[in-house]
Amino acid sequence: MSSKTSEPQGPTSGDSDGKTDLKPTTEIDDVAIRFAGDSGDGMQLTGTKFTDETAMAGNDLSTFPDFPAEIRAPAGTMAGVSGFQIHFSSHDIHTPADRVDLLIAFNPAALRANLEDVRSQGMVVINSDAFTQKALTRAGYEEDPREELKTRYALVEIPLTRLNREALQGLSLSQREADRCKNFFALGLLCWLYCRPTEATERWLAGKFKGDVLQANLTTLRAGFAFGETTELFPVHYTIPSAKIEAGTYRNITGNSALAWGILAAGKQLSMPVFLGAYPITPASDVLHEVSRHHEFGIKTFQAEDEMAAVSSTIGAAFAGQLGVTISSGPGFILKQEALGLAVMVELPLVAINVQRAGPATGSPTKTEQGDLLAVLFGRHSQSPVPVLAASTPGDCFHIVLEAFHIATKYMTPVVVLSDGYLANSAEPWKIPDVDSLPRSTVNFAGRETMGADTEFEPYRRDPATLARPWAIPGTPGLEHRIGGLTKEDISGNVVYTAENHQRMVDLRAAKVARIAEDIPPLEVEGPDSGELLVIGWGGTRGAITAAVESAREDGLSVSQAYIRHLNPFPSNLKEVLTSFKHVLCPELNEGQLAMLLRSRFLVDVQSFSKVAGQPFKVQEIRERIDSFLTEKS
Amino acid sequence: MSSKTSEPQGPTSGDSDGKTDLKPTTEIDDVAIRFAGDSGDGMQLTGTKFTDETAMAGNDLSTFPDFPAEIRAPAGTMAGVSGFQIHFSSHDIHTPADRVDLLIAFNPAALRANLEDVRSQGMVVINSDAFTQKALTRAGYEEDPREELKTRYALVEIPLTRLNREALQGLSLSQREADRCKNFFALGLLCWLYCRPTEATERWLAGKFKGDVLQANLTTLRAGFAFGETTELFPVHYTIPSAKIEAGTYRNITGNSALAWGILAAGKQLSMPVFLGAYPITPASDVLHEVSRHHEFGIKTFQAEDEMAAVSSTIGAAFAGQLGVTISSGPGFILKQEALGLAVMVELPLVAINVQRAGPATGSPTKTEQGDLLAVLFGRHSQSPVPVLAASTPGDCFHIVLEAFHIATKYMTPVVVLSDGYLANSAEPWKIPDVDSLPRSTVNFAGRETMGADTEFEPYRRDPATLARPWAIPGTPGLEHRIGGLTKEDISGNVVYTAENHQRMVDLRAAKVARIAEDIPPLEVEGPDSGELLVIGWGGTRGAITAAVESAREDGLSVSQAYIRHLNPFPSNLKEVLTSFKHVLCPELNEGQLAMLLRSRFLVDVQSFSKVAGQPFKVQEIRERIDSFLTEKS
Amino acid sequence: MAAEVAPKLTRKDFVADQEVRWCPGCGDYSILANVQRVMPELGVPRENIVFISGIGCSSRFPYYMDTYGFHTIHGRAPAFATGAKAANPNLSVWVVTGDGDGLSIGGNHLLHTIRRNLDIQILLFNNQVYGLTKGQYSPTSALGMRSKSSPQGSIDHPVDPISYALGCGATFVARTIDVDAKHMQQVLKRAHDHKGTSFIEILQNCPVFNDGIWEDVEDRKTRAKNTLVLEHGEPLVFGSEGERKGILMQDGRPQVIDLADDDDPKERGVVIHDEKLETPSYASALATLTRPDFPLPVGVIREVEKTCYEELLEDQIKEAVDQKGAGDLHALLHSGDTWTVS
Amino acid sequence: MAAEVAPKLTRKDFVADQEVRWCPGCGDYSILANVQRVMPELGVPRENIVFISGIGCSSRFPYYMDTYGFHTIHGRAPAFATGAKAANPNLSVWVVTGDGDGLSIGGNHLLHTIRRNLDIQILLFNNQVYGLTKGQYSPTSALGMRSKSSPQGSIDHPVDPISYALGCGATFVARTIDVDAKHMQQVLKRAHDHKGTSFIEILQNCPVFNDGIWEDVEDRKTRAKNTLVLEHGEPLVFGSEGERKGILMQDGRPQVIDLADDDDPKERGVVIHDEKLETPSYASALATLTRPDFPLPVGVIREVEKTCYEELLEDQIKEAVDQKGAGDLHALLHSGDTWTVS
Ligand SMILES: Cc1ncc(C[n+]2csc(CCOP(=O)(O)OP(=O)(O)O)c2C)c(N)n1
Ligand SMILES: Cc1ncc(C[n+]2csc(CCOP(=O)(O)OP(=O)(O)O)c2C)c(N)n1
Ligand code: SF4
Ligand code: SF4
Ligand SMILES: [Mg+2]
Ligand SMILES: [Mg+2]
Repeated sequence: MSSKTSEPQGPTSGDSDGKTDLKPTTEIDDVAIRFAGDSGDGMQLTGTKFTDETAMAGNDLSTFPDFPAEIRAPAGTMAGVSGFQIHFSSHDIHTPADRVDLLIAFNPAALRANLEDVRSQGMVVINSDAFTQKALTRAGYEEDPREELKTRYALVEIPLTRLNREALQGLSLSQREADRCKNFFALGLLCWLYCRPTEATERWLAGKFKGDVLQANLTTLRAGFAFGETTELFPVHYTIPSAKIEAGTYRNITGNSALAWGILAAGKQLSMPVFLGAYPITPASDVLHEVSRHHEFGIKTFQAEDEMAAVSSTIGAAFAGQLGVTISSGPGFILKQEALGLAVMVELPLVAINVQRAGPATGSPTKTEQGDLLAVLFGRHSQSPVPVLAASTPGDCFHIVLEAFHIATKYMTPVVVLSDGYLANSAEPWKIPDVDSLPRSTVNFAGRETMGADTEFEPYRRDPATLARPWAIPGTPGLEHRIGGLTKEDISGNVVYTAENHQRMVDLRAAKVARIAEDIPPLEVEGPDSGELLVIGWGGTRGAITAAVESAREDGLSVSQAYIRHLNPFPSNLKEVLTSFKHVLCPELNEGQLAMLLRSRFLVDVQSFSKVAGQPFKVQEIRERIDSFLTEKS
Repeated sequence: MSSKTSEPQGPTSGDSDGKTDLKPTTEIDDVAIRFAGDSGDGMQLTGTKFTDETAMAGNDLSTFPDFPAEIRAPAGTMAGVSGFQIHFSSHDIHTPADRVDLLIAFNPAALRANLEDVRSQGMVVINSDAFTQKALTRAGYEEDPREELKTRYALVEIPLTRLNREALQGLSLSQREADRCKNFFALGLLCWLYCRPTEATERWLAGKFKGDVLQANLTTLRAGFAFGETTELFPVHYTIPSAKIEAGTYRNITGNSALAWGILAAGKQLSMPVFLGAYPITPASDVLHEVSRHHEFGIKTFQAEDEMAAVSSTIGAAFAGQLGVTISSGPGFILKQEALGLAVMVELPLVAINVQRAGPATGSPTKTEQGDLLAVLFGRHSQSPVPVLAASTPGDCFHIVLEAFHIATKYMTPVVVLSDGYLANSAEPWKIPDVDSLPRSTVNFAGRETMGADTEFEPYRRDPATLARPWAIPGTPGLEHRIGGLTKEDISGNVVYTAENHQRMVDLRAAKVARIAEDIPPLEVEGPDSGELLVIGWGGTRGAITAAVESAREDGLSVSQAYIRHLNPFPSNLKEVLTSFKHVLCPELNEGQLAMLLRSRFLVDVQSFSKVAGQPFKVQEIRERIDSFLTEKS
Repeated sequence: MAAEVAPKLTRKDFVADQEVRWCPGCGDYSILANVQRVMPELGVPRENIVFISGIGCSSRFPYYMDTYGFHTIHGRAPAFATGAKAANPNLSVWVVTGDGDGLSIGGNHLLHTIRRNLDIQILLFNNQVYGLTKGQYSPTSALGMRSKSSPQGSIDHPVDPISYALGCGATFVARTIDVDAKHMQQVLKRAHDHKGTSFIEILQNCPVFNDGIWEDVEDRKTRAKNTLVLEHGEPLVFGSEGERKGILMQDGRPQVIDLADDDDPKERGVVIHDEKLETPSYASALATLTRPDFPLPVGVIREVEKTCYEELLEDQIKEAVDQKGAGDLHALLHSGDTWTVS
Repeated sequence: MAAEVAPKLTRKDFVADQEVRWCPGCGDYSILANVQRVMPELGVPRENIVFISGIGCSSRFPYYMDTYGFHTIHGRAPAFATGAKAANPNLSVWVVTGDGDGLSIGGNHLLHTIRRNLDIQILLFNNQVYGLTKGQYSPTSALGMRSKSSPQGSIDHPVDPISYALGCGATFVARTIDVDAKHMQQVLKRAHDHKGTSFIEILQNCPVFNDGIWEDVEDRKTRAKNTLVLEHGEPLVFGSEGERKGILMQDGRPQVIDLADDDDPKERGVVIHDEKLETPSYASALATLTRPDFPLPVGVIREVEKTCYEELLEDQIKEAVDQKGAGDLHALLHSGDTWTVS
């Protein structure tokens, strides 16, 4: 964090209300802050609003919400703490940051649960009203930590509850209602501190609330801003110049919204109706919610009774000629494996999305992990190959769904898309793609006209180029036929159990999926094409890997990185890439699943760097591993 | 097949009825024959009875039943053909043989479906009464194949239907009832041809039937035997000297019976009640059937409504303190993965058996495959390690269940046992183990007495040696506690979501399973300890691999073999074994699943030899691959 | 609704070219024949007809119908059918399932499909046994049934398919018998005409693993005595001339009375069959009539009207388009806060 | 049967040391308190009590009970309970589930557990919403309910838990309300005393995602008017003094009549509640009474006797041992044909 301080300037808020800035501003280029409070304190909302303001201010940013599995875990306890971290910067950033420069803690439990992530001498803002003896005990503090804290952090105590109540005096709200607004006081204060505009939040409030509640929120937001300006507690405030980003129109997007919009976009881009069958599960449910809000896209959403029905109905819809998509998370995804195996056998197109979470079993549903790679590849009985793609950033979730549908319909196959809990809820500024530039394709259903008058329809006669079988949908006269899960005869699709046919169909299914490699762009290496160390990853760890590798390269180390979006089939140049480096390191939030695939396929000594703690990688962890690795090996 | 002919001798049947042998006998040391007919013709029964006689005659043997998925597929069609092959010998044999020396075909479809497996100039016995024009057409023959056949085989036409009817004249059976006995005529004939006793069959008939039906079956059995003696069609018959086998009492056993008896034995050897929860599925159902016949062992069998309930009830029983076991085949097994993941999290002992079948999807339910290795290892979401054992012969199925229970209870973990459709239904002579020599162990439930008076019970405080947590069962005063699928805190078992604890528990679960390697015997190599080529396999392919490798070694090739019974964790000397050979070949009835594991773990260039045709390996296939492999590499 | 332009079809048009692979004498043959006979009379173009099944002997059914067909996985056929019908409401969707497929592993999908009331037909072939897996007892097997997996007799109380369907909120519930061709065809037509999920239990003999369980109602000689043929608006009368009987309800408890041939059943207080009753308690009373004390009701037990899922689903799209206009991807991507970097 | 030797326990003995993690005001708190209060009165040693649940807010229940507890996976709790009870019939097994856990993903296990009639208790907390996953409509949500996954209103017809349980052949079916402590405790005790599977629907308020759906029966002011408190042998009378009403059944159709305070309901033809009726049609008529036209029945709707699965299972072992002697492994391995090589 580099900084330069300057004298008081004009208004930084977009409002031209003539406010003048009374304090000096310091220019810094990179900040990470975290909001933390009870699940009921509105931390996720506050964080999201600050994120929007920050985006509008033109910074690059990355966020990380972290909340408990309970709806509203017991107030004041460690288990009930909800956090929202945002990292923003005047340059390109890749992660929500390992440590925060500022923590704002609404109660002692929030302080205790988050303190260790504050950088040394970082700022810790607390709601001093919440530091009662009872609350301290509830948080598990044996004594008041504040004195001790001052030695290690810049502690700022603010009587947030009282200030908020005072700001709202005169409005006809109950005290409880008033107290619920205090997060907006804090938001106002932080907007002042980092010279963010508050416009977008005010607009959002106006759209969301009316009457006294609207008034209260606006009032306390502004009061918080004003408090920053006047209080002695903050001698300076900060500007973060806008980042140099590619020209274009941007918005913030989370992985889950991007998946939902990708699904809606797929219908448009393939000019076909979409059917989404799903059963709610954290952290995938929001995709169902978001899609359900947009029936005007002609999409049908079906909340099934369970995951088996979710995937089965989706396959049924695909059979009937629609773009089927189903979404779940690990525990639900594995319940779909039997039906996905049927989809492999009957060769119907379909996209199955798995937003991975931390396990095993119910595990930690709101935490992230990359534990399901082998399960999606190999979790069906017998040889049952499916293409697998993994998204690497929130915005990528949009494009990957489109790509998955393209593959599914071109090759007549179910396709699995992997996301994870971190991507699902994290936000990043996303350059909105030009709709006209998005890939389009047309699906050709089989029709009687393509056949001779007396020929029998052959549901397993393949396109020689793609090995896809024809998609003949009910309602098409003359193509009546039967499909099913029993071993199919090549070409005719009849049921047969002969050995040669069994082998042939196994081979054909494998060959078809392998052939998709022809549509996959070669793996790109970031950094030199060869050298000492390649760090290779997949999915949502991309940001952390990029940041770590870039920093290592800045320090003169011979390190490059690559990330695999297509996990089955692999990009065709993968072997070449791997063998161009002396060493390969593979950081994963699992026990080395991609590493295992690479080792077995290419007999390259890929070293796994594994973390399975329900949390994303910190940049520093990867950087240290790179350093220690290079030291060991040299 | 070597042979030596001798003059007519005394009775070969155990009956001392004074029959004298009227024809010369030829001594041969190895024969394979196949019975083939409609599903309704009783081929499986006939084959089983012939197997029993052969076993009693002291030969080593191996059988292979092969039948359609339909209960009684359309009579006279290829789809309806049911076959039973038996290979018997005066020396040690390992497989049911690649080709048969004699085929007995009850109708044209049976002939057509099986002919290609008869060795050149082998004997083909047909029921000439069944070779009507209609039947030929139904079988798909455009013209009568008999003339042409004679050039390539020793064709023997017998009017089986008529001979059987004639034999049964005078008994008060309807023609349909009489016709149903004709398989016993054939059995009698073949018993004569190979000098088998008919005692055991007669005893079995007497136990099974009464009155005219008993009489009819006995009569036609003897008539078939007599027909052999008198007809001109068979100039000689054959004796196969008994094999030199280890001393002991033997019986025939199929893999499924052995699994069932292993389950019953487990209750005895661990002195605990057993609970079997299962949902029927081919080819695993017979295990449920056999166990259900033996409630006198104190076992409880529960036919669940589906696989989820089967495994869940079993875990419930384990929670309540019983030896839980659940059994299924691929499509059913994968439905149990979610609950098995819970068992991993709550660390309860349990044995889950998967009798693999050919897939994907419903596939070919009565055919065999080894397709589920990766699915049982990696098919649960997240990191969810379980020990995996695979049986390699029918008799081994008995011992492996005992071993699995031993591991499960010692380490407090679910254990997966793999069998397959081939092992399930094949029979081999099995040396009955001495019950007193079978391993025993005692399970120690946690009790209040082991704890201090005021201490809280800690359900996740582990035994330092095994890392097993205590098994504290409901009904034990003072140990009331709660378990579940949410991330558990080390030692206390409370629900927590902290990163360090999550990582620690992931590591502990992995370490616990890895530690089981200490109980696993080192991998044994059959043949020299090092050399040119190691052929490595697992599961039901063991016999074919052994036969192929032995034959290669006999021909002077430098080939050894090893087979892996413990697939997770691996035997600790596995790396050493693999690296002692220049090349490693891994034949599997899948697309190279074990090969993948070995390559990734040890970075050894293990070459996969894959067959996925619903059929076991032929010895010759493996032998040829060995030969070509050694040629390529040299 | 499907356009009714197809040339007149015959039974043969519905016979697929696949060899039928059931055991000789299996009740499934007769059901197949009757379904094939009814199809041409429905006025639905053949290409709009879809048969969807799970796994079991019964579930091989679609292979033998020359329509669109999908043999899926065990127990989930209603869910596949839900997707197909929801995707294309023009299709005439028929689910074929067994007592094991539909009521053992598949009970949950039956429940939810029935309550959503999509306009499909569900035919459950009840042979009280798992045929395909070679003879285990099923959820409809009688207590005490000896089977491969219950050599000492089943200890599960059976579920009654009709009561179950009623408990799930079914809008159309009927029962018919494999060998009663005319009756089955009538019931199938009624099921097709019903707008909503039609649930039909078809009693089916499995001569191999459970022979004769339905003999008293299958045998023409005893059928009249043992079945109660339901007709809307007609009294609950059964038996044949000289042995007519009727059914009364006393305090919700059913009771059989003898009727002289010239008795007016209505006057004697015999219940008049009413399919349309809003409360399902009458239907549930019918469902629980058990032999030998009572005859087995066959025919349409209940038919009431409720909205269909697939129609409401289409309505939601229309409503959304009416309110917001057809989905506009560009607008969606630019909704909410955006900013432009130049 | 559990030996009744435990020292007198109190509510506190059943309070686990874990912090309760439901939202403030959640109906689950009151249910927990009532269950904890009832436990000491059952005369079952604490170590013999087992709570088993699936996944959902409601399914966190076992963590808060100081008994043996097992928080399993979504929808399968009845199957886990089946295994535990069958393994050890001495245990007092309580299943806790929600409308989503029990009736959405878990409907099939509910069906089969109920029909097998193991002697366990199933408590289904019905808040008509998926709480834990933050507010989607559930299978019991009313048509039209707007939720996160149904912003235009749900288009699924709800299933009625009581009708469903009856259709499954339940031997004990009851309903009670989260806030009615006394009533709930009575019902819980009755459920425990019943030999067989007791199914209890507990109406539960979720203030966060579905606040107030049960308000008319939870609020003391309106409860008397809106609930029909069932007592075996008592007439179906509800309302409070001055506003008493009774329920008649006319041709199986229920009907409400006004009663003067001094009317004898029986004379007026009001139905006398009979839990024990063999045919479930009366119970199913009760189950379908819907507000506002009718009050909501609470209490024990049906209790009948049937054999219990776990007992028959033990009997089979006894019978087998009686007939064949205790299992002898050596004899088993040597059964059938064997031969000896020397
Ligand atoms: C997941 C799964 N579990 C089990 C099976 C085995 N299975 C196939 S059909 C069947 C029962 C069929 O019974 P039913 O539906 O009554 O059909 P029927 O054969 O009697 O017509 C079973 C258990 C399977 N195919 N898939
Ligand atoms: C296999 C699986 N699918 C989905 C989920 C997500 N999930 C957890 S609880 C729940 C619904 C709970 O609803 P309900 O039973 O009504 O409980 P409540 O929270 O309302 O008490 C769902 C869908 C899961 N945990 N596991
Ligand atoms: S087993 Fe039974 S149900 Fe199956 S085809 Fe044969 S007779 Fe029909
Ligand atoms: S979400 Fe609803 S049901 Fe869940 S704890 Fe909160 S109030 Fe209770
Ligand atoms: Mg059946
Ligand atoms: Mg709920």
